[in-house]
Amino acid sequence: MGKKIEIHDFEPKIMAFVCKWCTYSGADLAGTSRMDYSPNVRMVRLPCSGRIDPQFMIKAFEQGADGVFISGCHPGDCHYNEGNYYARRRNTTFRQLMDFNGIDIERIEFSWISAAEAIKWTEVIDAFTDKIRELGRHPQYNDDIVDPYAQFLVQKDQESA
Amino acid sequence: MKTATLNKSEIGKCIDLLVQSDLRVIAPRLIPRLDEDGTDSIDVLTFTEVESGDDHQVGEGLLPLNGVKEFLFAKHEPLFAYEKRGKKVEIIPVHHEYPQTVIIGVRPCDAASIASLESVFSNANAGFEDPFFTERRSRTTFITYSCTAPDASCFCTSVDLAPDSSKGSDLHLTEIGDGRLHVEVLTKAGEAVAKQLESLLEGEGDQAAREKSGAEVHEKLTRLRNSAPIMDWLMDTANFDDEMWQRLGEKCIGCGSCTFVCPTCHCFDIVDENKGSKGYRVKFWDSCQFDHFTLHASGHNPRDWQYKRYRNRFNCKFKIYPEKFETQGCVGCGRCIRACPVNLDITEYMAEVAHKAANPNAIKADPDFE
Amino acid sequence: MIEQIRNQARKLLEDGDVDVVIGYAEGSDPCRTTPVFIRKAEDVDKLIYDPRCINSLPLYLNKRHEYTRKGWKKTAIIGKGCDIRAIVQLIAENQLKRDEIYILGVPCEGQVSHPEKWDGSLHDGNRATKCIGCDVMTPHETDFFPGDKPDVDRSNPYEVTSPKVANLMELELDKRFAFWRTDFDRCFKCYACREVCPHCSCNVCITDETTPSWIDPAAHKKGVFSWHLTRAMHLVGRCTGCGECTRACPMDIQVDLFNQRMKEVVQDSYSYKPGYSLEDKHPLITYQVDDREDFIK
Amino acid sequence: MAKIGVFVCQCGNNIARTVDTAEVAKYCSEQDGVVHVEDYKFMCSAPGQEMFKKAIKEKGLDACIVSACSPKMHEATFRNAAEAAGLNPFKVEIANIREQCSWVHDDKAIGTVKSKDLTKMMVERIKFNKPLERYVMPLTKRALVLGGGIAGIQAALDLAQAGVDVHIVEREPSLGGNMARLSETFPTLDCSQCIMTPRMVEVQNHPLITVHAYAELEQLSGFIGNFRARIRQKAKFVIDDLCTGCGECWEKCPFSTESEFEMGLAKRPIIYIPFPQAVPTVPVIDKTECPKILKDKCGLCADVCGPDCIDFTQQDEIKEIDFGAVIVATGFQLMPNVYREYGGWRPPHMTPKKLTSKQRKALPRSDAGRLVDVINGLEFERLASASGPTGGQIRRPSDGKIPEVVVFIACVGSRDCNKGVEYCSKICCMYTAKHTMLYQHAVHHGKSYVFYMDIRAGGKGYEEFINRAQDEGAQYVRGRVSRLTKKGEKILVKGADTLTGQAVDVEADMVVLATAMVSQGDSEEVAQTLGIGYDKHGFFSEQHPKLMPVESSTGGIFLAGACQGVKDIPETVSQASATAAKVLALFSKDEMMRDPEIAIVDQEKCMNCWDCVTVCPYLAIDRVELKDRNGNFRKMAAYVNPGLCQGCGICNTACRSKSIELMGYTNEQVYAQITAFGGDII
Repeated sequence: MGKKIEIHDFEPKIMAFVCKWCTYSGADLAGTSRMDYSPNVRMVRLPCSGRIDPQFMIKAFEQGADGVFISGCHPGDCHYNEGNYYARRRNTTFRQLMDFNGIDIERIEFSWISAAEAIKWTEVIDAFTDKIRELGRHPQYNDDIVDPYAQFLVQKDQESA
Repeated sequence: MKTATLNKSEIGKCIDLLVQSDLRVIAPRLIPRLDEDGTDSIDVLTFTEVESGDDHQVGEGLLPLNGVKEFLFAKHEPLFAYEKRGKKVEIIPVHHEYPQTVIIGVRPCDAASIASLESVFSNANAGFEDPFFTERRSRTTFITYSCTAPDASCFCTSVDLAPDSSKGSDLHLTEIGDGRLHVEVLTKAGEAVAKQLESLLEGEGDQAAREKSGAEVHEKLTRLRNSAPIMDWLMDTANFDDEMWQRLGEKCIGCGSCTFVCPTCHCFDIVDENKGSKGYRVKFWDSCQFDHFTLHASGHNPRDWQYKRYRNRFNCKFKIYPEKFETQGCVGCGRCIRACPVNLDITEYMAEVAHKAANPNAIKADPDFE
Repeated sequence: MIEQIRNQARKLLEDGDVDVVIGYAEGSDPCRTTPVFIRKAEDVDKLIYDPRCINSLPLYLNKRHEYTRKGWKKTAIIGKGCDIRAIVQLIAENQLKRDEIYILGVPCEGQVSHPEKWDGSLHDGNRATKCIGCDVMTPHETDFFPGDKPDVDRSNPYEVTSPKVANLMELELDKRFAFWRTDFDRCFKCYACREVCPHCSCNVCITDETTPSWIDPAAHKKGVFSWHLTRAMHLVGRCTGCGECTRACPMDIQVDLFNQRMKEVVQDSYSYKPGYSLEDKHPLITYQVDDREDFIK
Repeated sequence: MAKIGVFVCQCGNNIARTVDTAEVAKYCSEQDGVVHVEDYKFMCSAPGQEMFKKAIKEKGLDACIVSACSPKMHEATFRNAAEAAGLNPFKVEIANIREQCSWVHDDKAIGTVKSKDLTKMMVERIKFNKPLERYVMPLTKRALVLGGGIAGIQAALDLAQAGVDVHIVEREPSLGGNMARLSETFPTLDCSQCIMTPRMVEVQNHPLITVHAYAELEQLSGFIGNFRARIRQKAKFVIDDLCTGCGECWEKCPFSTESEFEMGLAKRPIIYIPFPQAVPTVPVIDKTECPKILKDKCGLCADVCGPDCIDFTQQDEIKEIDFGAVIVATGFQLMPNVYREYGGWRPPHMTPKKLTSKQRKALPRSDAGRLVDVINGLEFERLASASGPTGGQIRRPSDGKIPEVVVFIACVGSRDCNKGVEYCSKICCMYTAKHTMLYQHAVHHGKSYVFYMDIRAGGKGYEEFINRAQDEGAQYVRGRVSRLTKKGEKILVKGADTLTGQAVDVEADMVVLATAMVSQGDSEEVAQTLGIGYDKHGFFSEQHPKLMPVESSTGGIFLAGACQGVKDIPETVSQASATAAKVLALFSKDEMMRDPEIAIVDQEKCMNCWDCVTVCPYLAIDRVELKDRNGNFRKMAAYVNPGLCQGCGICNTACRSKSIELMGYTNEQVYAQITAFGGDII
């Protein structure tokens, strides 16, 4: 604790999908150890990284996430033995798919973080936040694939006239 | 009725003039594809908004892939927004914009479809008017362009239209040779547009040349069906379970392409797109070809087989439309034939029905079937 | 060649070995062909086969298309190599049983990319790019094949032969996005790409789901992008590359480019080619302990 | 309309210091569905919990969010409190604003914004939480032990002593396994048979233990608490109930073949018990060799049998028995085929079991050009055993001479990626040291050499034991042996001493290989029969390498002994007792309670691709037939067995048609949580 958080003009929104056995516990350990990391991340706790559906990631981007973070147990450590192996394959292909679609895959981060790796958790989150801050708002998902009807909520001048 | 002539080469200038007078101009445009993209790429012609007269395909190609339907009956639009707070639901109105629009280069079949859509969405007699459609319709002018080269899927003459028909048009253009166009000003809206284009229009049109060129194109239409007896045959409820529906329709895969490209299909769905406790109620295109279109909450589906869905579509075009709205349901543009991935051809149905109507006892139900 | 197929089809129907033969017949205009269901031996002369026969017929074997309700015990189907790959994949995914199907394999020289481009012959100007480098022009899994079936080495990796995929990959990210944005702008979500796919076999498609509504049903950018990404993701490692999704698209959006790219990825990462084995599981439901993870921090 | 209560905890000052809890509570009260908020110093304290319960009762809350510490801390606390107040415990969720907010952020404004967002996400999520009920499943309190070696015996005795009905299935005619073959055991040099046979007798005499000797498990169906085993009792041709074990038959049998138990170093009759102390003492007839059965000649045993218990027409018998738990203790084998690598000769009985008797007979019985005196560790055990073929005198197999020079080679096949297995077999260093001692004790003037790679003697009294072996005369040479060749009556061992860098050639009378310990040849088939995981070496996989080392990947099936990995006897015995403890824990209740956070299939939507079946790590998903109300087949669908599902949700993601929902983490819940995202981030 004690690291002064500097608020920048642009603060990225990051959504994290994590496994409850390893990464969530690792993040808890960061808390118990009073470590300090970027507050930009919101976590969804899932039983296993194998439960992370690519649909969740698409949805997170649609919700305006500038970055999506996925994490689970190291290979071989999965509480359910093989969930993270499936997650790895699914993400390998999903990233390539996003890339082919023209969406910057630097905005999707995948990391293995064990329940003991509180330091790794803070480092990875800080680095990812910095990276996304550098990349800026997600142009595709915040400028193009936006709330499709937001403009309908604004009454135009000529209309009211 | 006023007539005039126009140089075909000056259509670009026409567009420029219209754009300059703050009109939204929609014209057929090519989305370019590069040769090195391989043989799978083809030229895609669609109606899109144009910024200037440099890039347009008015009078070129046959039919844009999309009709003009989407400019009157939007692919999707919000009806209102809402937010739930505690026990209250707040309805937040949405504000649509209806810019003055000119659609140029509309083919006669597409123009004829406007009346069909109006009969559904803007029918004062039926006591209902869709405000979005009506507002848009009232601000849209159609400049039509007679067909010059119909293809093998065109069949407008089978549904009492013609490649040079001016039905539904505000301002009609017909090629009369030598790069000249015969201009017919048909409505007030057409007059207003003609006024904008005054500087480019010349003198009187050549009615004789227009009719001659229309008749020439007429000759090129190869697909001719007799649609006269279809409605009567369909009105006979016994024919609702005729064997032909299943025989012809079993290859249908229910993709819905035909309904989406159809200039007169108008079914839509309304859902709430929500985001937590707030969201929009949205109206968007739907298709009677989808299996869940008629699916009841109970799980029962009255149109449980695909051929029944296509039967509905055919009935909709040739019975329901004329009976209920007294307009034609099919304008013979042939888009559904071109779009169908399994070559299900509406004119085969037409021919089959005409044949059955003419020979009531000729074909018996095939006992082996199914 | 087609005579042999017709004779075999006639024999099968006469002997009652199959209830129906699914094949191709002349379409309603000269450049098109149409799928046809032959139930009677005297109708077999309707069957044709040439480079216009681009439909993927295994589509009709998918349960989704009411196949199971037709009451056919055994179905014969005319299959070109790529379609037989689709059949094999359907069997591998338990959507079909091998003994329900009698495959009449046809030798294929390639297909036209669009029926409109048919000018009486097949040449470089109208051949579909999927047919370049095809290793199943002599089909691999057949019950009947006219003539001798030469051995073909099919061990080579899948090759993406559409120049468009390579061209797109060379573009910068935002250009690539712009390409899709322009194309998807035309999409009105008719779902022809889904309905025509031999592998889309869900009873209720994810896009029709409402609990939750995964994909916004309206055809705005959000809904369209989400739909196409999901569709492509669901076909990873399963798509057998018939290209019907692109052909069926009434707005000519080349959605199968996604599938082709993903085939490349699956091939590079897991050396897997769908549609060649009746037993192999697709790569997203299997794993190797030492799979690549170069992107994982 | 949801009636959600939000309880924001200050955790003393732990949360309140960097989070404005009152502000969070106020913000939550404005959210859709929230009807009650509290902001309290210690929610987990007794008064805090009372407040929580009171609010549920008085306000009729149907869901609660506790914004406090990590769910790992107090999720159970508040779920129990909710249950006490009459609210379904699964309608309580924790928003983690301590570990993941107040403790990691200094700035109060930031902490407050993040806490609001985290709580709001949970509020949206809990609207889709379904009330879940724990599953109650029946339980058969009977255990099946596969394998009657020391692991199986130990597990069975522990269970039986606790009052559990146990069945042991052993495929050999007698209990005992590999341990019964050993002469003496390290590091105490106590006689293996002396400690083993009393336990075998104890098993036989225990009223709660049933031994199915000469039997194999054919099929195992069902799931934890409710297994059904199909056991094939192979025909012994001897009627169990009548046989007194008098021994007339095997003494009179005129034919003989190599004894499996004696590793082919001795003969046994065709009607036989494997060794004199066998349990049960009922002989079996080897139907692949018996002339009466093969060609209806002889039949002497039936003639001499007093109780008339020999029945040549006996057939295999299938028994179906229900069990609640299974302990797998199928043991190990020594790596076959290593003789050939070292120029040795393989006695026919050591060929893999898969060979037919005809093929086995076709193997060369002569030792021409072969090194008969290269033997493996277990064979040496038999030579050294007082009850073995040589009566405890160490004599070499070829000519029965007492070997003057013996070379022991360690790590044969172990730690060898090219020809063997990459792991260390763990026990060889110790038993080689033991062998040198047994040899030195028997042949006082003899000379023993040990070629080794490293000495691994981690264990109580183990290092001392190695030292003792060296003190007693064994010469340890650090280096590998490159080849063995025949030199007259001797074997020329060409090796190297890597410590001095010199070549070492020894002319030995006998060579003993410390062969790698590998899984049983049919372990993969056994794993498939049981539906448990196995590694690439054929050892059965434990559920978790650290925390669940005796559980298999399938619920209710436990692993004991060397079938799970290389082990020595004390480890095997402790693991066997551990499995017994696990089974007792499972059997301690009359019914099983299962966590309801498991996957559920929407069977109408299921489209039978069986991807879920493929990915499920617990084989918890079955393919079931759905019938219409007339009983006609309608469709196939997946079904998740609540007894086996562990709630990982891998199937949920793999299911393209979204027909599977993981309760507690349903698509709607996660989706709602995501759609609540997107507000202020800082």
